Amino acid sequence: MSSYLEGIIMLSGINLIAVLGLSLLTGFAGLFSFGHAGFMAIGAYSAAICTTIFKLPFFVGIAAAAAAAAGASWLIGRATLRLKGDYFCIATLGFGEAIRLILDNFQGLGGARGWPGIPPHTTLVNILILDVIGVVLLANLVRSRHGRNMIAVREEELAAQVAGINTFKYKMLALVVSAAYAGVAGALLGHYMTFIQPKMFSMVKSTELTIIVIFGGLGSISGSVLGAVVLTFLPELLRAVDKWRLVVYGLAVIGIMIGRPRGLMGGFELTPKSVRAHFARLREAKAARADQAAEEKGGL
Amino acid sequence: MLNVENLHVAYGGIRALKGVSLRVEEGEIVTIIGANGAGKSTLLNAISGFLKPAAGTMSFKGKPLGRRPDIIVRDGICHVPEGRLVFANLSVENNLAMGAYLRNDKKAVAADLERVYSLFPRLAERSKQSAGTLSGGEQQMLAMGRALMTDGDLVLMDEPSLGLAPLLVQTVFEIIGEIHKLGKTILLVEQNAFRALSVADRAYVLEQGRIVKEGKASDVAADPAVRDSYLGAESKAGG
Amino acid sequence: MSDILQVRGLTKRFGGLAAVNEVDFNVREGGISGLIGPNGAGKTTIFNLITGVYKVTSGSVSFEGKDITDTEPYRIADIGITRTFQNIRLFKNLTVFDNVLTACHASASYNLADSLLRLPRFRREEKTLKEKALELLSILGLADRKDAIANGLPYGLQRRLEITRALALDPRLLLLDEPAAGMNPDETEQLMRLIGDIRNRFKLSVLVIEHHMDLVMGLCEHIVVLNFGQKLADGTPDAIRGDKRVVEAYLGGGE
Amino acid sequence: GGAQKADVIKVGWFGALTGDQAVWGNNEFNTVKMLFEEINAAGGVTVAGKVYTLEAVGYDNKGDAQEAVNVVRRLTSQDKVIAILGPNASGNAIPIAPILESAKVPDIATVATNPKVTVLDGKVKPYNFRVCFIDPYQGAVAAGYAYEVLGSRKAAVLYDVSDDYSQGLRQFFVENFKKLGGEIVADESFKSGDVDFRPQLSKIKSQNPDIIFMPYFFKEVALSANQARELGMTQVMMGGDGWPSEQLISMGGAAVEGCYFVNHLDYDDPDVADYKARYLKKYGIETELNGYLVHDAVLMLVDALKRADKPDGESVAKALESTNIKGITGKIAISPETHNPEGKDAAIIKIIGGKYKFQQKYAAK
Amino acid sequence: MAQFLQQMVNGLSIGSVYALMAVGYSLVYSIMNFSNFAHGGVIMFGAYFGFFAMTQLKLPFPAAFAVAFVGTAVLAVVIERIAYKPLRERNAPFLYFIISAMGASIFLENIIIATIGPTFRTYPDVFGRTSISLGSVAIGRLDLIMFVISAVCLAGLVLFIEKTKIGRAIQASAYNMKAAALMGVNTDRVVMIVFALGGMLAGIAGVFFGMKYTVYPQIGNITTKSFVAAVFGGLGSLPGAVLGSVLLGIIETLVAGYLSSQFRDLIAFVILIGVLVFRPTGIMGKTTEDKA
Ligand SMILES: Nc1ncnc2c1ncn2[C@@H]1O[C@H](COP(=O)(O)OP(=O)(O)OP(=O)(O)O)[C@@H](O)[C@H]1O
Ligand SMILES: Nc1ncnc2c1ncn2[C@@H]1O[C@H](COP(=O)(O)OP(=O)(O)OP(=O)(O)O)[C@@H](O)[C@H]1O
Ligand SMILES: [Mg+2]
Ligand SMILES: [Mg+2]
Repeated sequence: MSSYLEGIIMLSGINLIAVLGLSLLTGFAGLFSFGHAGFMAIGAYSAAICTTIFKLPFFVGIAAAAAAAAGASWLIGRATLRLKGDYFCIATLGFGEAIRLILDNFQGLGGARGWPGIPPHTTLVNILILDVIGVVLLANLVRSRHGRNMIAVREEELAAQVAGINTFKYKMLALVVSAAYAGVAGALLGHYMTFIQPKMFSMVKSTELTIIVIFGGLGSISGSVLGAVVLTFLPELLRAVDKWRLVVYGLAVIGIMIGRPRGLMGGFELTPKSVRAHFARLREAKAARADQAAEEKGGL
Repeated sequence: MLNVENLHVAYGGIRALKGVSLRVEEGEIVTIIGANGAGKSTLLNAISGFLKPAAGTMSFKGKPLGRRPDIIVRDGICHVPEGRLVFANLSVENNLAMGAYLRNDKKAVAADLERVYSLFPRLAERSKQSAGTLSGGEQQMLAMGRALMTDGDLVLMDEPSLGLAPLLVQTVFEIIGEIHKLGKTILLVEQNAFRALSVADRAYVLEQGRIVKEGKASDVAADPAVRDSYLGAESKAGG
Repeated sequence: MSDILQVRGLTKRFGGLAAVNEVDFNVREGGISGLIGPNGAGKTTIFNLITGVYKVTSGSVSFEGKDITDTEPYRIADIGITRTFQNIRLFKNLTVFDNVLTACHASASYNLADSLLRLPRFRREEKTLKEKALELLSILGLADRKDAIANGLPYGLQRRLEITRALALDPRLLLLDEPAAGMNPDETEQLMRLIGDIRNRFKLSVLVIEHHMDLVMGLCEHIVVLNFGQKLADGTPDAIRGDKRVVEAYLGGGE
Repeated sequence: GGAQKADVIKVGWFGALTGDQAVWGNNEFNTVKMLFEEINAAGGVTVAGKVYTLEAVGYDNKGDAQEAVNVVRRLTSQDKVIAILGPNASGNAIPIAPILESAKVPDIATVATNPKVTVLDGKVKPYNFRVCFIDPYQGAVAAGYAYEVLGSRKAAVLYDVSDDYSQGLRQFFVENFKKLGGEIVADESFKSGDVDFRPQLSKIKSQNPDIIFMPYFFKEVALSANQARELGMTQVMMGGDGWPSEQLISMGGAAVEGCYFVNHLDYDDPDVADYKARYLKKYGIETELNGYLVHDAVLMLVDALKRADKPDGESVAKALESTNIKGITGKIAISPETHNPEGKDAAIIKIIGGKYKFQQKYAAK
Repeated sequence: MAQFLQQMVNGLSIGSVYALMAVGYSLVYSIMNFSNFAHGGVIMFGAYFGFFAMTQLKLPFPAAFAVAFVGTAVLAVVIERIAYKPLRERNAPFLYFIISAMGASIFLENIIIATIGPTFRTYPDVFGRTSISLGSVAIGRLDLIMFVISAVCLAGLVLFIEKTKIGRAIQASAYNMKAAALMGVNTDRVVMIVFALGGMLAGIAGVFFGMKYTVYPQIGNITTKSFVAAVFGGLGSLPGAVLGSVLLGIIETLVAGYLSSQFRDLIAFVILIGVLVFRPTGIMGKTTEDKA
């Protein structure tokens, strides 16, 4: 495999982890975050501290990244999770920018000039292992009572409350888990690039992640997987068109939103069972259409 | 006045109306009764342009029905929707003003406003309150009042007595009577079939998307099958 | 029979408006009580106050002898009170089964680690949850619709689903806000029977808001009447039917 | 025709063609394409006795580090280039080092002035080179000139806290100015993307410095200079190599009159003027600073190619280590220890009458 | 003291830029209930329209100004038709609108870069760069004009929405399109009017932004700040958008002037969160309890 292809696969694998986390938050719990790159930054720097300064093994760095991002998200959640919709959105946006500003000013870790010399621990193998773990854990989570409670919060908050669901707690859980995923992604990214710089975790990165989640389809893990792969590869495929690349990218985003009502895989989960059910539904719908057509003719 | 022929409507794969034909003559009160989910609201929504029929034709005052809801309103059909749909962010007063959106003669509008307030004194009391905080019943009154303000010729009413206290249910039916006396034609959908049949001239029975019975209201009310499944205790007690 | 719920001096103001004003009443344990009154009398507001959706302006609510005034809504459900809404609030895009299954969550105790790793406890309890949800659905007659999306259900079935969801929490007190709204008399009658059955089967107490007098009079053992936020009367159906003030303010002369 | 078709050597370029750094990226890539055309038209390059033409393969990375890595992977493994020109941002040049190393392809960065681009933890990176001088040097030049030549004793600094270049220059200016005995009376910052600097400027104004050091790019320089003048500030302003651009004059106008900046070259030099004119003729717009540097990067590459044993990355990298040429930005003598052009004089430019007037060469002590 | 007064003037000036951007943004929000991230792109186009009208078409300022805001009104309507209308017609959740808007904003920024290039452009001098001095406090002439124009736009807009029939139809449609259609409102046209108005405001903001600062493809990014300001002031409330903008401008200025310019945005953010914790719907947002 060429190093180029390998690189893109690695990046989509890394993106995927962050996207999975955000998918839990946005797709399942219905919260919209503009600051996820901030959690990635926390993860990247925490992991780099572990491996570069303290010379600890990589997996310790990854665990530290997850823990640090989760901890930060818990704090920020305490302050902002009671806010609704766009108000929460703004709070996360502010958070993401604030993290970046702190890192920019913190010369101990390189400040805005960045931190080179991080060991290249990230490999295709450890990315793929973490991807699989990430997907399995997330799938397990959303199909448990905890996951269902998050979905209930998204669907109808008041009814969820009255059904005995502590909506604050479940929003927090979704936020913390998704931040931990973002932290892990940050750790992987840092050790893939061997260099981290606050700039890498800008709001553009956060919006990119959100676009992937929605592009893939809200509430669909397989959609997120597909979205992460497609949208990491798409800009690379568009390299040939040079500066028109982002023009096409923008159009593609609009196109999918208006062309695919629920994202690439919205509401649909790719499992053997669902595929069978889908075909069964298709057959039924076809039969129903034929039925209806016959009747309309008869009625005239 | 209104003619519906062989109307088919579907929600995605679910077929809600399967060839409904009906007509409403000028000056009539026509009622449609049917169980939950029979397709009554679907029928009214199709008439007022919110649902695109899969097949069928509709005409109003001899002309084919317009395509968009606002054009249909302009032609003189107004719709009191199921679930009220009052403008929660506007005051009661402004909700009523919205009713008169298409009208330009200020005097007549003012007179209609007076009449609405006298029909529903509660609305006059709450004229400055934002409609979203009204109680369920108050919102229903507002929805009726707002429809009166549009001054259409044909009024479609979707379960106007829904969620109203008995006293008000009585009032609502009185109001339907009054609106009718003002020369308006009414197509009424009601669960309270007993009441509906008693004010209506003619009636249709809708079952699972099909008209299964039609006729003079009194005949329909007397039909044993209808009595059994739609009129319930009230008719049994009354009859 | 003791009282499961006691409401004392309950008041709620919205700006200058006292939507509920110094209301006292009790709900009997194991009984079906009715809460009636003209539109805007404050019935729904009382439900909102009991279930913690609104903050009480003054007064208190106690349940089984314990003060529960201003408890968070989700805690109220744990304590044993659940409700339905006047404007149906289902988890619209989920299936009927998932609506109920979600509400069953409190019957399981597996933790986050159990679910992430699918430990035996998760499997065991999840199986019980699913069985419980299915059982409830079949008791309430929704079993054949279990895979339908809640939003597309006919109105009546949506109401029924809301009740099922409330029952999934094993309440001891069930609050129903206009369960028969939008039903025809026949369906209303079925609903009446259903509510009676539920009470007997699940051994719970019911407080129901309704405008269908057949249902209220036929079902309730005890009725509280509100008017303009205040309690107007309180008693057996017969007493209420005979109360001149109630007839005047609510029932109407014709009936 | 019997002319034998020459073999092609592919050279990569990358930088920002989109995003907020696009001005510089477009300028660089245009220059590379223009020079390659000229070289090919003049017969190409002879490597180890064989004639080759040059082909530029360029990609946009939006100024994004992650994309820089993708692009370099692509250039090395897919397009099989033998050398890469660019990028202009240090943050993009640093993370590509391991990939260059494993692909054995040298890179000549243009305006990446962070020391860590070529040297990390005291070790030189074998495949990273650059054509510009580095931040510590530029900072020292600016501080020295301000203190010793302009006689400033109280300096204020305004910098872009989220930009690596700006932060680096600020740091070395402040260190050197203090070492010389000067005082930093205000040390204010803004964030990339900001357009209003009056709060910071008002604060600086209240400290009444002799000089304001503004180590950032011309857009912000023009905006902040205009705003400072609007606030009635008359101080001399000074900056680094982010300043020079035709657009600085058109946007800054009178506000930047009489100000100084540290530059890589003297605009009045005939070689410089020649390139400038060629660029204007071909593209119809003025070149930017990046164009001069990538111009010299191309010279460096061509020189290395001529001296290389084989037209491959490893040999070119080896040849680059002993570069000693004269470019339009001055003498370029690459040090094998640092891969930086050592002893490159800085040019001090003053803006007079809307023109860049060369003042003197200045080397920091 | 002089510095304090100057800082207040600075804050007001920055605030009025945010305000001009935030009002159009907030207007669209109030009816469509989603954050129209393409607004920044439209503002950027406004700046270019005005610039080219003055430099290429050699129009006098008032004409160029008109070209700009008519152009952006059309642009905003076109974006609505292409990127939002199909979503509106199938009642897509607000997230889809936001993503579509982001797509549009990426498109707008990059189409400029790809066609006319990324260079910075400077407006010809219209109002003069000199400022009016009051003691030691300098007030920019352009700032004053902008301040007046923002105030006039806002007042006009509020009157239009509160007092006219179409305004009421806009409010009604904002709440429920279906119900508005039942009253005979052509909701499609209402949406068009709202986008045209929002676009016009964007054009005005763009021209002033371009004159005050400069014209470049990334102008849209600055609207993030006005987005924050609008939320801070209370989403969907036009006076709130203005108040939020001015407050944000002043807070930022005072933080930069007296606390730390390094941490300006951080401190401003903490203040913002503090306000939202106590007023979860912003300063002027309605705080009604959800009616259950
Ligand atoms: N938005 C929708 N999506 C899918 N199915 C729908 C939708 N709305 C209605 N239906 C289905 O269409 C059928 C007819 O519904 P409709 O609302 O017209 O009934 P109705 O007679 O008005 O009943 P009700 O008395 O409950 O108001 C029902 O089976 C219902 O489930
Ligand atoms: N959030 C609120 N803000 C302001 N006023 C409110 C609010 N909620 C309810 N009200 C007012 O309180 C009064 C009681 O309302 P409530 O919904 O409790 O009535 P109700 O008895 O349930 O009536 P209905 O039978 O019509 O549902 C009404 O006048 C209503 O306008
Ligand atoms: Mg209906
Ligand atoms: Mg109620």
